[in-house]
Amino acid sequence: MIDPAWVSGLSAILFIIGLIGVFTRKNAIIVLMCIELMLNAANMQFAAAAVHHGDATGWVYALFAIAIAASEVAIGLAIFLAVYGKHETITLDDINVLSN
Amino acid sequence: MPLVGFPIIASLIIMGTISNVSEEVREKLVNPIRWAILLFSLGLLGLTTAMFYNYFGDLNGFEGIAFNSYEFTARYAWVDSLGIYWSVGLDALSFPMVWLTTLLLPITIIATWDEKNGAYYHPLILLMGGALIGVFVALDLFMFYVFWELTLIPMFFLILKWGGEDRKYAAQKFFIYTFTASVVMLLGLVTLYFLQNPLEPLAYSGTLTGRTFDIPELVNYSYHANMNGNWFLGASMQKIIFAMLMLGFLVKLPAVPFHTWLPDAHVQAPTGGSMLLAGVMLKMGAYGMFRLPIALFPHALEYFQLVLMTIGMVSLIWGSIVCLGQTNLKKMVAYSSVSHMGVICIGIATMQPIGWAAALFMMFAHGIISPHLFAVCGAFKHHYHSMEIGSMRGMAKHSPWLATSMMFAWMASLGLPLLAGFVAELMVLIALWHFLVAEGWSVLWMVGPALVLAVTAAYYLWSMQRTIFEGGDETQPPASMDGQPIPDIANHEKLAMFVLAMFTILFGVMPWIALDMMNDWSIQIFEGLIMPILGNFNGGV
Amino acid sequence: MSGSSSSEVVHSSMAEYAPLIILLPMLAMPVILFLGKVFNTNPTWKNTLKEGGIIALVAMGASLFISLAIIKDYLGSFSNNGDIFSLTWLNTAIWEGGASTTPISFGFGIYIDHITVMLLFVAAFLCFLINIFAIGYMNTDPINDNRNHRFYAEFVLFCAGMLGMVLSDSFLWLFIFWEIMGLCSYLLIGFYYERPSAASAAKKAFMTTRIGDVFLMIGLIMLWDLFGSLDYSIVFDPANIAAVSPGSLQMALGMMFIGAVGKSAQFPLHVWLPDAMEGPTPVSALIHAATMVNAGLYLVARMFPFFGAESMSGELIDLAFIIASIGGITAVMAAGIAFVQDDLKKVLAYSTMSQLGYVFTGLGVALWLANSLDWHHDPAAHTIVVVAFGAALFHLFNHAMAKGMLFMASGSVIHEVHHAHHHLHHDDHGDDDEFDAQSMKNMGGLASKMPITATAMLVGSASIMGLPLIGGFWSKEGIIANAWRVALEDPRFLFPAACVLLGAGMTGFYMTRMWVKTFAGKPSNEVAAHVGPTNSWIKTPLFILTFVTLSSVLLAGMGFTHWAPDSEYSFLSDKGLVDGIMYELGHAFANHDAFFFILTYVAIALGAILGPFMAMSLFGGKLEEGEDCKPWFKPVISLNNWVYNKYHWDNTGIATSGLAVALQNRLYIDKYYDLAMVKIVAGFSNKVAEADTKIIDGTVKQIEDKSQKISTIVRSLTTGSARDYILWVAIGTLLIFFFIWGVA
Amino acid sequence: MSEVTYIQPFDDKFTTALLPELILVAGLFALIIIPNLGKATFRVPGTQIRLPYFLGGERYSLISNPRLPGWIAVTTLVLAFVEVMMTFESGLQRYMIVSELLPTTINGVTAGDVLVNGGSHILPSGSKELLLINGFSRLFEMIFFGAISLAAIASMNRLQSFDSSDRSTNALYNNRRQADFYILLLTAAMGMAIVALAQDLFVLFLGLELASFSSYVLVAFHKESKEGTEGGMKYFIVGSVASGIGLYGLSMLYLWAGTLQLGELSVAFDAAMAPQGSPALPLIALGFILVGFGFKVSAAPFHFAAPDAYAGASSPVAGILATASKAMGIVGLTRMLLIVASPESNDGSAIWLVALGILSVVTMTWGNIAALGSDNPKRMLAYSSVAHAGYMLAGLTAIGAWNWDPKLAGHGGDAAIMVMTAILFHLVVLVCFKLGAFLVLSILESEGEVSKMSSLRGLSKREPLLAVSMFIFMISLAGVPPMSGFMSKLLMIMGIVKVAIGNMGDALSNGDILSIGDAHWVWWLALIMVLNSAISMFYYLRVIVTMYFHEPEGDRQGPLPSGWQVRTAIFACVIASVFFGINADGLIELCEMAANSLNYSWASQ
Repeated sequence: MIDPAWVSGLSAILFIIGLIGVFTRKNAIIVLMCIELMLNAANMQFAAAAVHHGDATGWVYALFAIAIAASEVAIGLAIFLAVYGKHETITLDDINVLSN
Repeated sequence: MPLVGFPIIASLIIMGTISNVSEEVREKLVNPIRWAILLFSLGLLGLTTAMFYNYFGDLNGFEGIAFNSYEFTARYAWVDSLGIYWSVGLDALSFPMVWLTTLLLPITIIATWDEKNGAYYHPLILLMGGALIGVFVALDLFMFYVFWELTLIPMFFLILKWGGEDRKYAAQKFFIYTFTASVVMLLGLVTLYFLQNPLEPLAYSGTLTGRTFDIPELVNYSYHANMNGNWFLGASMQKIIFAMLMLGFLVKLPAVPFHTWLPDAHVQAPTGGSMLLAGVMLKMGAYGMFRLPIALFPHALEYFQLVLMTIGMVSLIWGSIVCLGQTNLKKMVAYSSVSHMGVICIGIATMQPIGWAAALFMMFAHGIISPHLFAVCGAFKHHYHSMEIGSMRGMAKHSPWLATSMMFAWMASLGLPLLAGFVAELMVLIALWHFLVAEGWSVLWMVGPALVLAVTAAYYLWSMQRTIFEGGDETQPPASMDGQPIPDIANHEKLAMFVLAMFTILFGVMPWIALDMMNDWSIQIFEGLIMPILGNFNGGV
Repeated sequence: MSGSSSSEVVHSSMAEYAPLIILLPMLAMPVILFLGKVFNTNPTWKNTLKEGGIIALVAMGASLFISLAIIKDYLGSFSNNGDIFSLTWLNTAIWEGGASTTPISFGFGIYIDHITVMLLFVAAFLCFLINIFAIGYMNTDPINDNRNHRFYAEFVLFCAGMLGMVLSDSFLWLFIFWEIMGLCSYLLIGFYYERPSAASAAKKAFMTTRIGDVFLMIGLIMLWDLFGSLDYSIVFDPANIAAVSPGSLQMALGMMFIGAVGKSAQFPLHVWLPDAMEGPTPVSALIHAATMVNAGLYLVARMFPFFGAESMSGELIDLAFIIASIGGITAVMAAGIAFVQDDLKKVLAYSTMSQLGYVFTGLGVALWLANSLDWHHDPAAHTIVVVAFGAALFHLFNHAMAKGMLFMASGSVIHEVHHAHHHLHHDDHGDDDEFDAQSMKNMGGLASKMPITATAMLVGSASIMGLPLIGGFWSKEGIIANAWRVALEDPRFLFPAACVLLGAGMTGFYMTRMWVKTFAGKPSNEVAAHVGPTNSWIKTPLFILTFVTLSSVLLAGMGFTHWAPDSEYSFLSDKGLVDGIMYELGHAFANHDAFFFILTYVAIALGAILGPFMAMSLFGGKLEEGEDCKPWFKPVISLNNWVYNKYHWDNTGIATSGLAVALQNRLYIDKYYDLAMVKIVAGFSNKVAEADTKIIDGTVKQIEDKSQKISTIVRSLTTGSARDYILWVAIGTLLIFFFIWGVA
Repeated sequence: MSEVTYIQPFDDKFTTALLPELILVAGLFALIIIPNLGKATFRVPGTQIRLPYFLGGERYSLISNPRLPGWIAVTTLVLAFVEVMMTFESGLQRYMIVSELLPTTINGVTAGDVLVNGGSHILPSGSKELLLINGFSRLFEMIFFGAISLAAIASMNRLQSFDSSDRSTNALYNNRRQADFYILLLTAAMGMAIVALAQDLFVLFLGLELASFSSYVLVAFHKESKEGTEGGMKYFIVGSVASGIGLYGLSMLYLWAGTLQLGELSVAFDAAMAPQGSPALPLIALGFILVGFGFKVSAAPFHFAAPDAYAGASSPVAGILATASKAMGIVGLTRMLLIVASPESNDGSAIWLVALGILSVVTMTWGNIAALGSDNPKRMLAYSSVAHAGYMLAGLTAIGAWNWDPKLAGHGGDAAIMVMTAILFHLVVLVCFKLGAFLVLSILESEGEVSKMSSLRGLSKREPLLAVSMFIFMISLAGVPPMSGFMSKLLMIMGIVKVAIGNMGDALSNGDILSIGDAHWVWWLALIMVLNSAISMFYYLRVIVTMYFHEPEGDRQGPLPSGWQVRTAIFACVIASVFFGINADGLIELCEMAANSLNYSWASQ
């Protein structure tokens, strides 16, 4: 069995990749994916912690978080679609009607 | 106390009602409304005059009331948890101001009888009056602050809706400037509030905080805490809170260098607004000083005496010299207010009963004279469409009433004997000199007021020469008149100015009517508060 | 008013009515103003009531009557000095340390002593006469259409101010009435408000006196601080005086003296007086002769008890010297300027300044004597002091009478010249009128046309010049003599003494010049040739005053030169009138002391002979052929003619010399004052006003602007790109870590 | 503690305890079902018998009104709101809903189990506390439901609707969206209610996400406009990142403590915060979670998406974001900072004191400065909302400092309650005037774009009552007496000063010389706060000046489109804004009660 610490470390790496990804990538879809990456990092951590503490709640948390991530993707894509409908792009830098 | 509530409620109801009726109906309602408001304010004046006659202004010499005791008090719980009460009362400090406010209300209404949009204007004046009275009768810090800020709102609208060209800027500046100072004051009040920590909780304390906002209680408490060389709240805290409160009051006064909101506000304000602003609103600053920092922190007052004296002197001199450089009539008069408020500051800084009585009388006298000044300025603007000195000359010929009024007001303001302002100036000078000699300060301090006496005459005379006099040459009448015949002021303006003039003479010839109670108040606070606490610090030649 | 009668001295029953002297004119003012406003063009108002002139006259008459009644009661004995009654006006308190405050109060009351009586008579009497004159003068001047009520209202208020100042029982109320007078003089000088020159003159008058008043006020406050009161009864109490420090007292009195300098138009605050001739002539008579300028003299005279107090002996002589010197300087300077003035009224104005200078010198030396000599115990010294003081006061009296008369006479001349001009040219009087009715260049030879006026002028001039036996002679000799007496003791006084002696000759010159230029010689133009006699409103006061001036020998005999309290030789005392006159004559012309004997004759030679001689040699001459004049003019005209013809010399060189030009320009003092006002005061105030806008308000505006700019910068961080927003979230996260870690 | 009744889901008291939430659930169902009721029938195969099954088909005339969803939602929300109010009115009954609760009769008590409900029930050791119904959570529910019901009322005439006889695609489409909008409002309310009640951080997070997702969609609801979609997208992306960070923080916290129960975390924190050094994990977690909630309260620098979202969303929605959503963030912060990482856990002051203090100063200053020059009224209000978040954070900071002075023992809890009262009061009255201001803009919006200050021009002439309302909202936002905004600001200052000064009064009466330097530095927060409110005066006044000074511009003349619903809502806001300023006593007591119930340990100290 893998030491939960390794899993935690992996999740930290994933989280950082995700975080860096969200503010370096321009395409909204990729950004969404990076966000998912961050959520998944949390999921892994929950799972690892559940193992670590021998507490099943962590898995429940992870499951719920997956559900949240799923709905987030659904909403996100819906919004991006609407954005594309009006702006005809989903490049984040080009969508700046609102500023200042 | 009906003095506060009624005007505010009445005016709010009137304004609420008229905003819902059509334009035509509103036009028709203007006359009934202003008559109703005039009668109402005259009723208030009658009420306060009755108080004056029966109690404060006993013509055989004011009997006197003990320090920190109030008449006509009423107290109702307002916010229990914080110890906030609707607590009102009058003493000889606040009463003259209340009377003055009730006097100026009908006069302002009469003087600006024809102001456009009268259905809103006159109720707004009444609202202003109610808020001002509220400031003066409040015996609760919270209530005091609430009314203190409440006065800003009607004045803001008076300037914004009825003001001159640049009214937008002036109204905002007025509001923000004084608001900024007063929030600092608020923080000072709150800090003071939580620093009170008597062994027994004071009366009227809040259930949540265990502290009180009640001014008489606080004064009483600070009195005992200040005794025996101790400083209420400790030396450092007392100074800090004193400074924070004074900042609020000095800006309102206004003292140089916090005065620049005043000329802008005055120049842009409508006549009625200016009259109330100069007549009563500026006095709120001086009133506040007496009511709070002085009564609570005599040690700090002593500590800041030099600062206060300097501020007073600088205001006095700076204000008057700037006056000399003005070409705008109203601006000049506004700066003269700065100068006169400096006199009040000096009177306070002398820490002499005569100086304080003089400051109080100056508040009162300036409260009668300055509305007159601004009424004249308003009429000038109204009739000649210009505020520039020299744009309209020879008023003595074509507008003898206005010329006479102007001359009278100007003379009153420059401190002509037997008019109200002189008594105050004389007493301040006496107090200052006595203080300087007794305290061993340099007599060079006297140079300032002396200079100002001359400079004041100079700018007033200069402006009169270019308005009342001359006018025989072909540059008159000016282009701004568009060839119209030059009218004299209307009857209602005459009436208002005449009444003000009569009161100026009355209080100039018989100053003791008002001075007795002020003097009594000063002596009471000295014998009751200052001397027991500060002991022998002052005087002792 | 609270308070009650407080004095134990028994008074004249008339004294109870003394407040009416002030109140009647004061109350007449609103009445006249109101009626004048309402019935402006009503014929009854205009013709019968003379636009309020009659109401004023009634008020002034009543005042004069009460005044005379009081004076009569007081003339018998001077012992009833002091308060008639006093009322408290201000109650307040000071704190001098210690356990309680000290109540202080300022009251109002009536105080009558010998100085009061003197001034009361001068003021009430002259105000009344000038009122009569004004009715004749103002109401016939078409330029005054429908505004004379304003004149009378201001006039009566002015009179009330003067009378109040004289009667009040404290320096405070003296100051209050003093200021009221100042206001009225402002209004009266600016009566012709539409003339820029009048407006500016009014302003100048008020402003200049105001500067003096500021010092006076400070002086009063210093005095108050020394005595704790300003009531005469307290400050004049020798016991109280003994308790104060002489140095402080001298400072206080010196400050007060500056006030007097302003009011009495002495150097260097004299500049307002000549300009003030812009007012109507009755105003000139009132302000410059009879009343207002005397206020300063009155104030200095009031200081006598301080100088006379034993405890102050020798301590206040510096101030006395200053007073005398200021008087001396003014006397010579004003006389010099009067040499070159062509404006009739201006000559008189400078003459006024000059004569007031005499009085100041007289007062200065009297105060010096009172302060140095042991006059409380030494009877000889006592006499010297009393005579010196009396001489100064008597000169005040004489000058007031003579100058009042001269002004009214000059007014009469101007009035008639003006009329003649209009009559001749039939043009509308307008401001574009180039003709100057006041210039002596437009006169000449009027002696035959205006006999009463010319007589009055003659007598008045003689009085001012100090022609022996007439009016001013007595007092002027006394002043000169005493000045020299002091100069012998204190060499500093040589300066004022020399000034007054020189001034005597100069007076002789300019007064003669004025008279001969106006009345002698040939009419200088067509207008002067058509001047007619004047009306009876104008003649009456001239007539009365001529009589008073001529009778001054009687007055001198009655003891006017000894016008001081507790004189062993008081008014109408046991000596009797004839003895008195003899005594005076002997004293004047046959002084036992050789120095004073010579001095007297030198003064006479200068003032009555040399000065007039020089003037006559330059101006005047014979009347127009066929013109007849009153017999008493004939010697004068003839003398003039003789001197003129025999000794006439060309003075062009002198008249165009630098000094003369400087004199014509009033020694450039006005110019430099104006320059100072414009360059320094106005410049400075403009700079300050600019600083107020730029720096103080500028800071506020800067804050506003800058905050807007910062706002723009801050808002520009919200770029609109979601990526940047996320970057900020990341940065924020790091910062939070940093701070949490930092603490932990 | 003992007053709290422990129940497990679907106990008999469950319905009573969660009645407001159940009302919402019922409303949700109603919203979904009722608009779909119709004359649909089902033909029994093979027969001609048509059995009606009511879903679909031709709608009944009664429910064909396109405004019906609005009415349902408003009714539901108002009912829930009233229910919350009723619970206050009838003496608040406190419930704790736990995952498992055993009657004592069945099992004996084992180690770790706790006897609850007067000893009649056992709380087994594995049982989780899920939802707590007490004054604090009820007060927040009141805020949420109140704000959302006002927004719902105001939206009723905002969404385009067509007569049901109009069968065009556009009409059908728009009428259909009515239901969607209100469903989202209800789910948002639901999520917020869960946040208020949650006793487990993950439950709280779930509620937060439910509310957030609803609000993302609500912001982007007007997908016909560029601004709407763009605002929604930015809000979504930044919000997702923030909540991702928050969730990661939660996972770390869980990794550290093995639980996300508030009570247990608090104990763990108390134990871990030792003077010699604290473990890193919980501090990192704390930082992450702070970011997650910081976004919700729009604290700088996590606020960037907020102005864009406010500007893009319709005004009532922006109003919800500025009030209810912010209150939700405050709940989260309160739970995290005051319960979990509570100041008691550290000697002197809380571990997050400095960080939060700096955050609050940056937030209020940034918000005010940015608002100064903003020419878009909605963005201006957004920035002002940032500033208000800063004020509340300052209050929270002060609570963190409340036991800074060892001499304060016995006094500090009072101060904390004072500040908490102030924050709660502020949140309540914020609903009145901030939402009110947005509602005024909403009326203007129904006329056309409101992206420039000039749109407000001449409002005093066009609609005097609206102008007066806006005026009251503005001065209330600025904190001018006697408006409720002043009262809230005063309370906040009082609370902060009370914390800062502590018992200096005692020292003073002992004659010690003290100066302002001896007070805790949070006093300066109060000073910065009052100065900031002075700065804020400037832009609030500009709105007033624009309304009263300038003439109406261009084609914007005459009265605005009517809409009695939104006007009613505004009127209610005005009344409340003034009422709570003039007569604040009742509300203060309510907030005090709620503050007391936040943390019983304060009151007992």
